[in-house]
Amino acid sequence: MSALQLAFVTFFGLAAVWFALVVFRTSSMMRSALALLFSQTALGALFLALQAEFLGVLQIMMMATEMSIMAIFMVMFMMDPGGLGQMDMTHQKRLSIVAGVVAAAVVAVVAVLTPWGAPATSIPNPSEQLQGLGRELLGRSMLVFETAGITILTAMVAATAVAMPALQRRRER
Amino acid sequence: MSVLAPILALLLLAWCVAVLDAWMTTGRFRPLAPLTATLALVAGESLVPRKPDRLFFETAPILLLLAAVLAAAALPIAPHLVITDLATSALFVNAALAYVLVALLMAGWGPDGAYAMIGGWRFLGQTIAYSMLIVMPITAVAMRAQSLLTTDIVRSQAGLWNVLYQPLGFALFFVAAMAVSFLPPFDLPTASGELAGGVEAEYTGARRAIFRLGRTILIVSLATATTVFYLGGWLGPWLPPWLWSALKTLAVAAAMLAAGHAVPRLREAHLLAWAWKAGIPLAMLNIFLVGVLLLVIP
Amino acid sequence: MSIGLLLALLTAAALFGIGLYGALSQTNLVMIMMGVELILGGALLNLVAFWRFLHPGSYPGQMFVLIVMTVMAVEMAVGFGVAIARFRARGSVEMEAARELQG
Amino acid sequence: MTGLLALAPLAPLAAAALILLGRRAAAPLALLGAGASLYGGARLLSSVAAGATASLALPGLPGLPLALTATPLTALLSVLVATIALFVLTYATGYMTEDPERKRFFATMLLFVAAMQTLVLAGDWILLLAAWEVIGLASYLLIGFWHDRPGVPAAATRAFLTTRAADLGLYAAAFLLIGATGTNAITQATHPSGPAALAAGLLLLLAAMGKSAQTPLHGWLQDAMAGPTPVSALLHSATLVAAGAILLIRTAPLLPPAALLAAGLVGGTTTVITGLIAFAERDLKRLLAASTSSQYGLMLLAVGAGYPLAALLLLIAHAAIKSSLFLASGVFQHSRDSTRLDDLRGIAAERPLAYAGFTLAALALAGIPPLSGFLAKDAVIAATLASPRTAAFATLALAGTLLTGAYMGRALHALWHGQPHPRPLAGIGWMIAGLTGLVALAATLALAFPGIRTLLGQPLPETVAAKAAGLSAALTGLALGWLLRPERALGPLLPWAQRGFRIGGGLSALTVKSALTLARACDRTETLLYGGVLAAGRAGMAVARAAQASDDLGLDALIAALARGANRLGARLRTLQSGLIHRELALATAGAALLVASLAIALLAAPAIPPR
Repeated sequence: MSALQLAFVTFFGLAAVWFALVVFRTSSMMRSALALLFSQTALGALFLALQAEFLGVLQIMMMATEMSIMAIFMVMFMMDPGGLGQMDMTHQKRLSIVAGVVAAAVVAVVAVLTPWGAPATSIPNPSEQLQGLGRELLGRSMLVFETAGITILTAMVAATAVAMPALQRRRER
Repeated sequence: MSVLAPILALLLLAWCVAVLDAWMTTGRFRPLAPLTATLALVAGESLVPRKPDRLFFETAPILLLLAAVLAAAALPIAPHLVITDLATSALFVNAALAYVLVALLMAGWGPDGAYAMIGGWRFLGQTIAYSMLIVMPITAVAMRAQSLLTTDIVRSQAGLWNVLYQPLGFALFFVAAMAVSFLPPFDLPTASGELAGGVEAEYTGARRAIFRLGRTILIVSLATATTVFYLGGWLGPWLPPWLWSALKTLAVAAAMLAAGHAVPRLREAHLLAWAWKAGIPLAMLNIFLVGVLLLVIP
Repeated sequence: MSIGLLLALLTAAALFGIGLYGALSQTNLVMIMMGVELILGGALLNLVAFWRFLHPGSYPGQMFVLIVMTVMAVEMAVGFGVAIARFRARGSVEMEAARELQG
Repeated sequence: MTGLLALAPLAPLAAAALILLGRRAAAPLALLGAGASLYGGARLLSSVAAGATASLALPGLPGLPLALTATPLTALLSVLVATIALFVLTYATGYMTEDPERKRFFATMLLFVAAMQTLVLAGDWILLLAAWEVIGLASYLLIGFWHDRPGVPAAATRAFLTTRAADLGLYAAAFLLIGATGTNAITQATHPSGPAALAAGLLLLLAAMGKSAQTPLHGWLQDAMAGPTPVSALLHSATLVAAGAILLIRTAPLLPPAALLAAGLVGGTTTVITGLIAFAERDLKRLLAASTSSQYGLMLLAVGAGYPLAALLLLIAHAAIKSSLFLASGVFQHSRDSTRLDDLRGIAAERPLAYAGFTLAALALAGIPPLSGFLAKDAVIAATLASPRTAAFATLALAGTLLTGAYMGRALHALWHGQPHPRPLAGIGWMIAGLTGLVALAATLALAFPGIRTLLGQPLPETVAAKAAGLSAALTGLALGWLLRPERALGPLLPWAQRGFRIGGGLSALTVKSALTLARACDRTETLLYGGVLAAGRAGMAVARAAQASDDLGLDALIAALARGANRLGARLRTLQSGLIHRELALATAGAALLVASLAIALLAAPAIPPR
């Protein structure tokens, strides 16, 4: 891994963490949602730096729309979307902080102490990766992948159904 | 050089498109109009509205410009005239275009104005309508090229342009491209008549100039994308490749600008209904047809 | 032992911790979902890092990333479905007072 | 070969899809689908009989490919399923003539058949599980077919939940076997040994008990009569209920002796208890349902005795016999709009053809030579005699045979006597056609048995003692059933009978109470009239009472105690369940942390993974 790549990994990693922190530190819901968006985008860029080109581009693409939708829901459903009233929207704060810190610390300790072995030296180039992933998806893992597709479809139908009934009941009355 | 030339080309094309736009709306052909308009905007005062979300307000025009340029970056103007030649560049175009939405949302939220915000949210609805219609035709195009590389996609059309190979995909992509660049009849976020400019409304001076530039480059990017994906990119006899690309791109841009003037503005509810009930099934059909064609004709 | 892998894993650990904090501390359903998204983002990073540094020749790892992205999308869809239903019924998605699940 | 393998399950599936897509012609399409499936199965059987073996591997999970295989056993079962399905669907063409929901009916029936074919031909555990699940779903849809009638949804749900609960056994067994052998193929070469084999065997038995309605899980089958008659015919003979027995027959070579003993005991108990229930039953279809449990009990007994071939013969004979019984009872039901024996009195003169078919099938079921049932029963009894546990198994088998004769005799008697009041019936032609085919099959199937035995090449004991004992038990049973007049014994039960017209929700109460009263009344008549014969009868009644009592006191009390305990525990746990999302999330996090910690400890304690 070249020094430049390492620098990119560090930079985007820090960006992802920084934006993740902003998500819960800002009081404006819009900023919160967009901070999450940029955190995920930084993650996508980090994937690019890790030479997983397809996944990186996919992450950057998917998260943009996904988190924008998150933003509109935030503004729709929050009492104080602009964060102007400076309300406190948190609870059991100490427990949460302890849980978060302990979890991160444990994971970090495991990451540091585990002997991961020598890193791989030759990474397949992006077009090889694409082909390999395609063959994986339409070969051995087809069933798994199709299941994921069906799951998404089911979730779409289920979410619509959950969101609908009030309207229908009103009509039936 | 490899970066500078495409960017210059992009600016040049943007200039032409701006001239074209003005020509179509005002009926007068003034090749220097973009320069004078920009000078007027930059020289004018750039007002900041009351209680803005300053961060978003300042970032939005730049992000729009950036998204448009990044989308163009993955599109080749001539065989070697491309900024980044990613292996997944067709997908990358798409990823960059997704940030147009983010920019408009920020521009809508930033100035703390009702019209602007409504414009921003409207574009979100519009995105949900068009985004699948961008991805699915590109999928069919990539299927024919057996590659996500835009240069490969252009080369795959050497025998027959995709506009003839998959006309259905072209039609869908063309409409969706107009929706991405919020050209009429899809100009819901800016809706000059009813929203008084929408997301643009609160921008003045230099910020507005950047916003306008970003929008124009966005149109160029989408016209280039249409050219690359469906009209054989730089392919063509006699003329040099870059000139073919430029001519086709300008033609597509002109067609996009002209198409909007003839159709009334669509409500996004209708747009959503149309996109999901007709557009996406048609896009599926397109993918299916291309698949069959690929299997039948080796 | 690669410094790059370590950096990626530590970033993922930080994202996981922040996400967990968010999911536990927020009162609003949508904010809780954001925390979960961050946790899943950390998982994604771990998967990509392991693929890149330990098994670059094997693609099930990349496929797993796609599956986690699916899970994120599913979580969003179902979460927003619940949020809409709840907002219709209660006029709020604050979870502070939600006691329907009480046993 | 592989094409035929795919044809058997895919033809019904394709027909189902076409039915759903098309507007009309549901019945011809259904017949076509079943016919194509039968063609595939038959061709498969003929080529397998010629010595070929076929296997169709499908891409499945990584490292665990799905497979359809044709062995003599699976091909034979496939033919059986398709044949029964074809006749039942022929019958259903008439039966469902006037139902507006025909399309849904035929499509679901074909789904059922397709799933059963997949289950029968499945060569690996995962495909078997999938087919098993689809069968459960299809049976739920079919039992609840008339979902707007009172009580039907509840019956469908009960059937579904009971079988699903037992299905967990199959899941656990399949995962255990895959984990122990490292392959998901159902082969005998790699079967595990030791405690894993025993556990897997018992879990398989649990799954089979649920599907084949074995005691104490037999209750749902009687409720399942809420569905249309063709559904019952298919369900009892060749699909849902048969799936349990088929599972055990296919896996019998994998089972260790202890699991076999358990299977035999469960089967024997079931055959006696459900036989008694059938004898006390006053509804023809419910009587047949109880009889089904009883017959599958005999099959489990044969498997337990170590002769799955005997069980297979009985399964085949029973499939033809029981479906013809149901089809005939469906004709009766359409004639009188009821299936209660009281309402069906004297139907013999009114529907002579159907009654003749019913009689032939009943005699076959009871085990009268030369009908198919005789040879099958004889094989089962011979198997129990040859098993290491002759005393227990043979007694149970003979008691089961006796009871079979008794309840069939009783049903025949009830249908014979009484006033006919004929009226025309729509679609009777199709119904009789299906019925005739099946009865002919039931009567002549015995001719195929020697062929099956040579085809499968498994041992089967044969003794004259078994033949004699079986025949005499069957004849005694029939005589008892014919002579013991339920209507004379029914004196104190008359109010019950009148109320029974509206059965409502008290189905089980009705069953239990009527059985008890009937048993008591029978007992009295017996002592008065037939002193000599009746020592056996009294013993039977005592067992019946014991069974009811155990049901009432033992099981119910146990369940009540369980429920109380669960309630009390729940009340304590309630305090943990604040219903507040953040508390629950925190608890979930703690739980996950605990899990991860235990995993980590296990990993650290285990020997280190060698570096690659």
